[in-house]
Amino acid sequence: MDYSIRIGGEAGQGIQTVGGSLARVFAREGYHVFTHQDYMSRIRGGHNYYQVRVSHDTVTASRDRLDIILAMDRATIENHRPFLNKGGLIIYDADTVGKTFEGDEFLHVPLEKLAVENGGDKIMANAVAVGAVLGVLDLPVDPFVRILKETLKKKGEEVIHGNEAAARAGAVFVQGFADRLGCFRLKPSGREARMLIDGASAIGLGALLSGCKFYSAYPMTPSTGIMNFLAGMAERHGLIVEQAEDEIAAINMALGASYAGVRAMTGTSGGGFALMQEGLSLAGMTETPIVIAEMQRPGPATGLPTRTEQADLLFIVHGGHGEFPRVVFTPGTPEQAFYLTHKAFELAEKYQIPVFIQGDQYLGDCEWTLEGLDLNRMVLTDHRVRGRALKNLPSYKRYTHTGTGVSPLAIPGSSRHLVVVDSDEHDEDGHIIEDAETRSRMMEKRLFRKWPLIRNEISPPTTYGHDNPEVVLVGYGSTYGVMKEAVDQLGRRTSVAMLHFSEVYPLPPEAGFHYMNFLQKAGTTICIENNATGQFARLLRAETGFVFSGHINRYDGRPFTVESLLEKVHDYTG
Amino acid sequence: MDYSIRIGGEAGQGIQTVGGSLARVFAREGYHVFTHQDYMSRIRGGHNYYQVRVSHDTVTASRDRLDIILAMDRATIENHRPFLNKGGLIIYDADTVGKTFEGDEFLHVPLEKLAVENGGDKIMANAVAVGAVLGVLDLPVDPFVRILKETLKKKGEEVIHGNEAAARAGAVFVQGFADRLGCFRLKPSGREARMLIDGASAIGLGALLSGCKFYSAYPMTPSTGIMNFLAGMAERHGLIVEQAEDEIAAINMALGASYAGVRAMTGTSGGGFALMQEGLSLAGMTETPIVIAEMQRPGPATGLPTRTEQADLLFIVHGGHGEFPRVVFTPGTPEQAFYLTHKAFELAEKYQIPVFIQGDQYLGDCEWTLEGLDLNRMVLTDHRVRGRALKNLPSYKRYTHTGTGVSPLAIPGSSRHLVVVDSDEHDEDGHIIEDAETRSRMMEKRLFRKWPLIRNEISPPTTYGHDNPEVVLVGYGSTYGVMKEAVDQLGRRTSVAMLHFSEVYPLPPEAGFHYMNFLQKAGTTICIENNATGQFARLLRAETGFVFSGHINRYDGRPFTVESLLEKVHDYTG
Amino acid sequence: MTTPDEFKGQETAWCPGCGNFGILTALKRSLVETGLRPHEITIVSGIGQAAKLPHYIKCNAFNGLHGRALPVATGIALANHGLRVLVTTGDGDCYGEGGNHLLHAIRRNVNLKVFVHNNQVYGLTKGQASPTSEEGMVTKVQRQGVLSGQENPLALAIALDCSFVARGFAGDPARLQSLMGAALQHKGFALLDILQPCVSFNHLNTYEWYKSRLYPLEEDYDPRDRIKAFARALEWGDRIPTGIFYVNDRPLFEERLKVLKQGPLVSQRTDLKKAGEEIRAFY
Amino acid sequence: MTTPDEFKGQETAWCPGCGNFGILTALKRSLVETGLRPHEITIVSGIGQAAKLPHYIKCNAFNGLHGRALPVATGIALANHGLRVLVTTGDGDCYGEGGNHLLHAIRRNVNLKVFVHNNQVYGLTKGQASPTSEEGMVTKVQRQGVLSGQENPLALAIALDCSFVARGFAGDPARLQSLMGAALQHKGFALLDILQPCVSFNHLNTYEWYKSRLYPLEEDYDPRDRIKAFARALEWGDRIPTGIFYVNDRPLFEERLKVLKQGPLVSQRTDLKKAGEEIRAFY
Ligand SMILES: Cc1ncc(C[n+]2csc(CCOP(=O)(O)OP(=O)(O)O)c2C)c(N)n1
Ligand SMILES: Cc1ncc(C[n+]2csc(CCOP(=O)(O)OP(=O)(O)O)c2C)c(N)n1
Ligand code: SF4
Ligand code: SF4
Ligand SMILES: [Mg+2]
Ligand SMILES: [Mg+2]
Repeated sequence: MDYSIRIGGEAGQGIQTVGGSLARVFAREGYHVFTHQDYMSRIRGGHNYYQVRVSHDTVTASRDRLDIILAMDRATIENHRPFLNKGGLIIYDADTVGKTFEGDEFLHVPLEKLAVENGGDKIMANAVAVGAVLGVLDLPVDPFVRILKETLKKKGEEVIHGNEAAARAGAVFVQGFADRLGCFRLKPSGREARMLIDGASAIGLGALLSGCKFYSAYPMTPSTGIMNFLAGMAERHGLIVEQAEDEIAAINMALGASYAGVRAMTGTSGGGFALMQEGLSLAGMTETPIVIAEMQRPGPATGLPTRTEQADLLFIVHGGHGEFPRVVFTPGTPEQAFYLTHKAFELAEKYQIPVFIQGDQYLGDCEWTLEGLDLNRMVLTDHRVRGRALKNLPSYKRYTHTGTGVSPLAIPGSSRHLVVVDSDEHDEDGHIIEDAETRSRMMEKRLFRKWPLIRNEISPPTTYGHDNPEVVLVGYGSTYGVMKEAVDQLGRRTSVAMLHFSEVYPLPPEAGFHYMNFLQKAGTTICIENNATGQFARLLRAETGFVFSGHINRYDGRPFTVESLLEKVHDYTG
Repeated sequence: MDYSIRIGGEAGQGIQTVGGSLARVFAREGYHVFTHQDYMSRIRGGHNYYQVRVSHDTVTASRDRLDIILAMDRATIENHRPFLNKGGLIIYDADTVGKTFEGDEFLHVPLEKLAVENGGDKIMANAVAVGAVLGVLDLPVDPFVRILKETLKKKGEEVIHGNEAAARAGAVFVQGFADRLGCFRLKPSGREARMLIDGASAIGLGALLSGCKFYSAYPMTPSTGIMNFLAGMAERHGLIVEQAEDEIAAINMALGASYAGVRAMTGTSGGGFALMQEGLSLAGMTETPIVIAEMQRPGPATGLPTRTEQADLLFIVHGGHGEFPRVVFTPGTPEQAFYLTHKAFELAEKYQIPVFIQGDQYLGDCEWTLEGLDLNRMVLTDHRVRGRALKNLPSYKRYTHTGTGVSPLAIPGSSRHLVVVDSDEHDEDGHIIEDAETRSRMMEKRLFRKWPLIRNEISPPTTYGHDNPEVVLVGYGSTYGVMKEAVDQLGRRTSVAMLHFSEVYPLPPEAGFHYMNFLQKAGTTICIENNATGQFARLLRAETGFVFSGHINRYDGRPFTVESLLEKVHDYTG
Repeated sequence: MTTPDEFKGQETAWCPGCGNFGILTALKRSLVETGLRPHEITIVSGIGQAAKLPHYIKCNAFNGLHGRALPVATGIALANHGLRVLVTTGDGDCYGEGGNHLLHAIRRNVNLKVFVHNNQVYGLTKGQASPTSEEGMVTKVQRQGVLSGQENPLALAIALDCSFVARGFAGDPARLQSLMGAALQHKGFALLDILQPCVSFNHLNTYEWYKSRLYPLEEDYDPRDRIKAFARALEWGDRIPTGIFYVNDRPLFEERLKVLKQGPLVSQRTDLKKAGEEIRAFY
Repeated sequence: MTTPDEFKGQETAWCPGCGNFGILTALKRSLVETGLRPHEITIVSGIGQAAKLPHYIKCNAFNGLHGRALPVATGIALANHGLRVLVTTGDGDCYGEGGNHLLHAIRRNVNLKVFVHNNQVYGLTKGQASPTSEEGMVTKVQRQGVLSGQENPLALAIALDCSFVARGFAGDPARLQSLMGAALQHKGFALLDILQPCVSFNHLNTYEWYKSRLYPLEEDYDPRDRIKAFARALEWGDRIPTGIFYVNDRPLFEERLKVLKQGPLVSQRTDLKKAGEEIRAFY
């Protein structure tokens, strides 16, 4: 069983509360869940929706076709009805939408009326709605009540009870239609609760569990979720989250904190990242470790602030003036986001370079169910020289030439050794120089010596599907889930596989997995990107000369859905 | 005859005055001249030099080997003596350097003494020095006197006479060594005065003669020369040159001015360009014409502020978040800089896009002699809709969909038609939208429809040398001159040619000249770049898959000289 | 005569009850008063709820980047000083991200009219602190409450010798309209800080909060005394004055620029022949 | 005891006669007075002649980007509030390119000591106008003379309620040293604007120009009165006061931050086990 439920309405109507609660209940009941959000850049009004997919099997993407629509307003009915599967259900409140709809698919639930009657406040219509959906699926209301108790703790008993009563009333109301609704019954998962997490929180959690101590940023959708998460952790876990006056300050503050000896990070979206370019170059020149999360949204300029796109890949790869090494990770799932954030902190400090987590609105907002996160993989190696080890050094130069190009990174103030860093070209001591020879040696140290070592740290792309496929779908970042489902669907008829890069730059070495071979052997290779110009395809060609046989690009600010991707793939596979 | 003269000394000793005057005299006397400067990021002291090459034949680069050294301090003698050709001459003032040097190459000229005795002020030692060099070359002092009269007009007669007397004394003094110096005699060129111009002025002049009306920038070496030039033109030719508070303001002001209806430009170097990334993306989204000069210096970060490098090519090509079209020109000579700046204004306005002139310190500072500039090639087409034509339009939408993707660009305020532009995704009227369909159509308009038309405007690369070469030296930007001379030198023994791209992005179409064929046929193709990672080679591979057989990179902040380049080429040609 | 309807723009996307509506109303009315037609006016904005305003009114518009309205407006006003250029911006846009531009735009004294919708919060990005948020205000990011001092934009502007400095209130559109009118009539850079309730994210500085504190500067208050103006600008507590705090007669940048003596830059054509003569200097 | 020699750094690259030498001397002496050792001090700078200073003294140093010293210094001071963090910057660096950071650093009130070498010109880039250049000053870019109003950094800082605001003179290192000492002793963000002759590019504001105008604030001047301080900060003409204009007791940012109650961030280790418990919230 695999249901897609879309909750639609105006901003401010509680779409997120309802969708989020349902997803949480499903996860607690042990189902697989995938959610995605589509919202406008406004606080009230307009049209938004929240889509929850719940299934007995793994789900990793959204579908266009819906089984249940929960319409909080009339526009939802008008806009989304065409996507309803045969036999699907539209739950609505005829009183609030101001019209009664005819047709088998419609189920009028007096949300507001039940809310007022049972909970005492029409604001509890949201709880009625959740109860109604649970009722339709024949799931118990109790897990939702537990969630209400957790989240409304501060609002007091009365509010909790009201919401509980409202939810139960919703469930009871739909039980009156049991005959008609029997087909929606969701069999128990027979499993314990699953973890449910979105990409932004996963990045935040990854940072927290990598010993991140300093996060400075300027609010910008869709990166703000990371800041919110870390701000919530600050007091409990001893980290500073500072809202900077602008993105230039954000990255420079983080570099200052990193210089002073703590693991530091910043996060932003394209426009803010544009403002960080000079700071990025400063990180490169001073060899100051930093982790930067860039959560993409459609550009250019302000673009579509609340939508999704993958159009900043080459900007990140080539950003900042001058030449210096960097690493770019493009996680495809919250799970990857969590582990790669950890790896980002590790590599940033080990090689004293900027490391990017590049995500997008889709990765940031979508919630996935996971089997859990393995804390044993969080191994913190302190690559800095501090304490006694530093005190015992007979002498110290910040930019000592070494065989690896990596110089000892000391903590200023903790010993008599001085730590001098400089944005000008400098000598081993960190002081300004202008001569050609010192310059060349520093370029070789920063760039050439470190680069092969860094590249060796990069893991190969992930494959899924056929071992020796005729068709390979290639992508990076947030298209992971939809490509995977497409492979599942296509696999029935075609010999197909997916090749997904979550560690995208530098390209992984081929020693372990000859992925270029894998590609070259396939008859059809399709590069799938949520952008207009095919940036990953360009990167791969620049690095390897490889040319894809096909491209699928989406650049309307929306993510691929399973159906929309399959349709395009069919153009190539016939 | 082909002499290289190096004038060395501390900042503040008048190195530039002496070198600049000599170059000017040689050009006026009809010789070919090439000059280059090597200076530190400080105002007084340190060590700088100015190198002037004068010849009967075309010269387009500097050499390492010197014929005459004019040493204003002791360090010059110590540092540069090893580069003196056999039979070469070192002119110095034993009194000021505080030591008498033995050896045939040394000629002591009492610069300060002669200055005081003849001019009345030791500051006129510079004039003595110029006179002495002219004397050595057996050139008349009169042209220099005319230059003195022009440049010192404001300082009054007395100063002019003093300098004249000093210069003549210098010439007379060296005539006492006529026997020894006879070999340096420069035969008359038999030609009229040549034009002498540096790259920065050529860009400024190109802007002026393209109807540029607004230049906003923030001072940054080596782009400041453009601002200085245009500031000098402002009052006489009716343009505004405004020093912005930072580079972010600089580009946004220029975009405002362009929106309001005037041709606008900004200029900066890598660090400032990094700060302009968001504004660049704004130009892309709003389709506002703008010309941006990016004069490179070695990075990352502050790097080497007064030196040269070509390490921002891929940053420019991929800069700014989101996807939008742009054009990048990389002139190799002041002449190309002049004409390409003109073309930049034309394309920026015709397609409503950002167009770049990417130069570097070497292009900006080097002076070349030209045959002149052809003003008839300055054809100004006004691509905006204004005046009566605008008034007569029945209706107006800033982003009307057209077959070419280019919408009419109206002047706000000059008719009842409103001009609305938006950094958000927008509809034809310029108002915010969020729907997928309008978004897609706008992306197609801005990007896909314009792109092939833009690409068709791009001129093919320049070749020089053999028609069917075994060896091709490939480059872009400021390596033009040195590659050309290398071809001349190699041509005697090898079948060699140069392929130089001054219009680098998008890559020129191949219809007119199958330059990729030209490359593919050659046995050895060497990509020559003043950077560490080979950015042009990477660009060419990304676009065409082509892989060079060799790379020559210089990344110590210095330009290639003829000798240093030849040496590296020999590694490939044996 | 124009009417407010002539300035009617797109449908708004603000929350019901938002203070921005009062500002929009006052603005339309004050524009009507100027007698100007929509095409003679250009409104420049950055990004934020406030910065959406140019879409809700009918004029020329440049809706640029977050924080960058002022340099764009400066470029427009210098290229065509015949246009009336207004800037509509938020407290985050103008005092946060765009702070540096404000400092230098005030120094330049181009004839811009800057209306800051100061809701003391970041509205569009859902409620983070802005430079004018009160110390102690708790948000999702400022969990411990705002620790930075609250910026006083009027004091700042007076310190920079801004040509016109005033404070209005979105909840009193009539008075706001007259302040806007005064700003529009004033020759010089005008900063009008407008206290604006944000019903969705600022639950501290509500309509009531403002109403119980705001009072107009005295009838006989002299806005030409810079030091007194500074003292009055510092009043922020139980009583908060509104009105025109400071005015001076600094000369306009565009009037001093010699190049503009021959009329707006946009109507001056380059004389290519004359410009071509500059080549001679290189011989 | 340390001596100024212990702070001796690289050889300078300033012009002979430059006001920066006086500042360097005063700084070394005032650091000696603190009793701190070089490694306990971190100097942060941007880019410019002034910003080269960290190379000419022996301390920890972060010589960052033009205009961006303050956020770097803020990051350092928050990550390790045990360090003494100084910022050495120019008028272009601090009031021009970096203007926005100054506004917000003052609001934050981190314990930074900011010494601005105010030569009223861009030295390193060869003489363009800076925000503090006098109106009318002619340069290669400002051909018609500076048209923008001259920024008054002290008035600006007082408007932002900066915790310590003072003016010194590079030509009087002894008095400058005592002002530096006071700034170093003050608990809070300290802005010390230092008038500094630039012998190469500022031929207007020379040693003589300053000497004939500067006078110390009266012995009994009370720097706690913000409005009076503002009035005195506006004095700029035939007579220009130096000294400590304004001081307040605003609480330090780092003292208010609860997270720092357990000591400097740099010595706090993340308890991975405890942090790992946050995962539970996602079930
Ligand atoms: C460079 C950049 N950084 C961040 C953002 C995200 N952003 C949009 S509006 C805004 C703040 C808006 O606050 P304010 O200016 O006070 O306007 P309001 O919404 O309160 O009217 C931010 C941070 C952006 N668009 N661009
Ligand atoms: C982003 C950026 N823009 C411009 C520059 C060039 N630049 C270096 S120093 C400087 C101005 C220096 O003026 P100031 O801060 O007053 O220092 P001073 O040299 O006068 O001491 C400028 C514009 C730069 N390094 N980086
Ligand atoms: S969030 Fe606040 S400022 Fe924005 S529209 Fe809503 S009430 Fe107004
Ligand atoms: S240019 Fe001016 S500020 Fe710079 S070192 Fe020389 S005198 Fe000092
Ligand atoms: Mg606001
Ligand atoms: Mg200065």
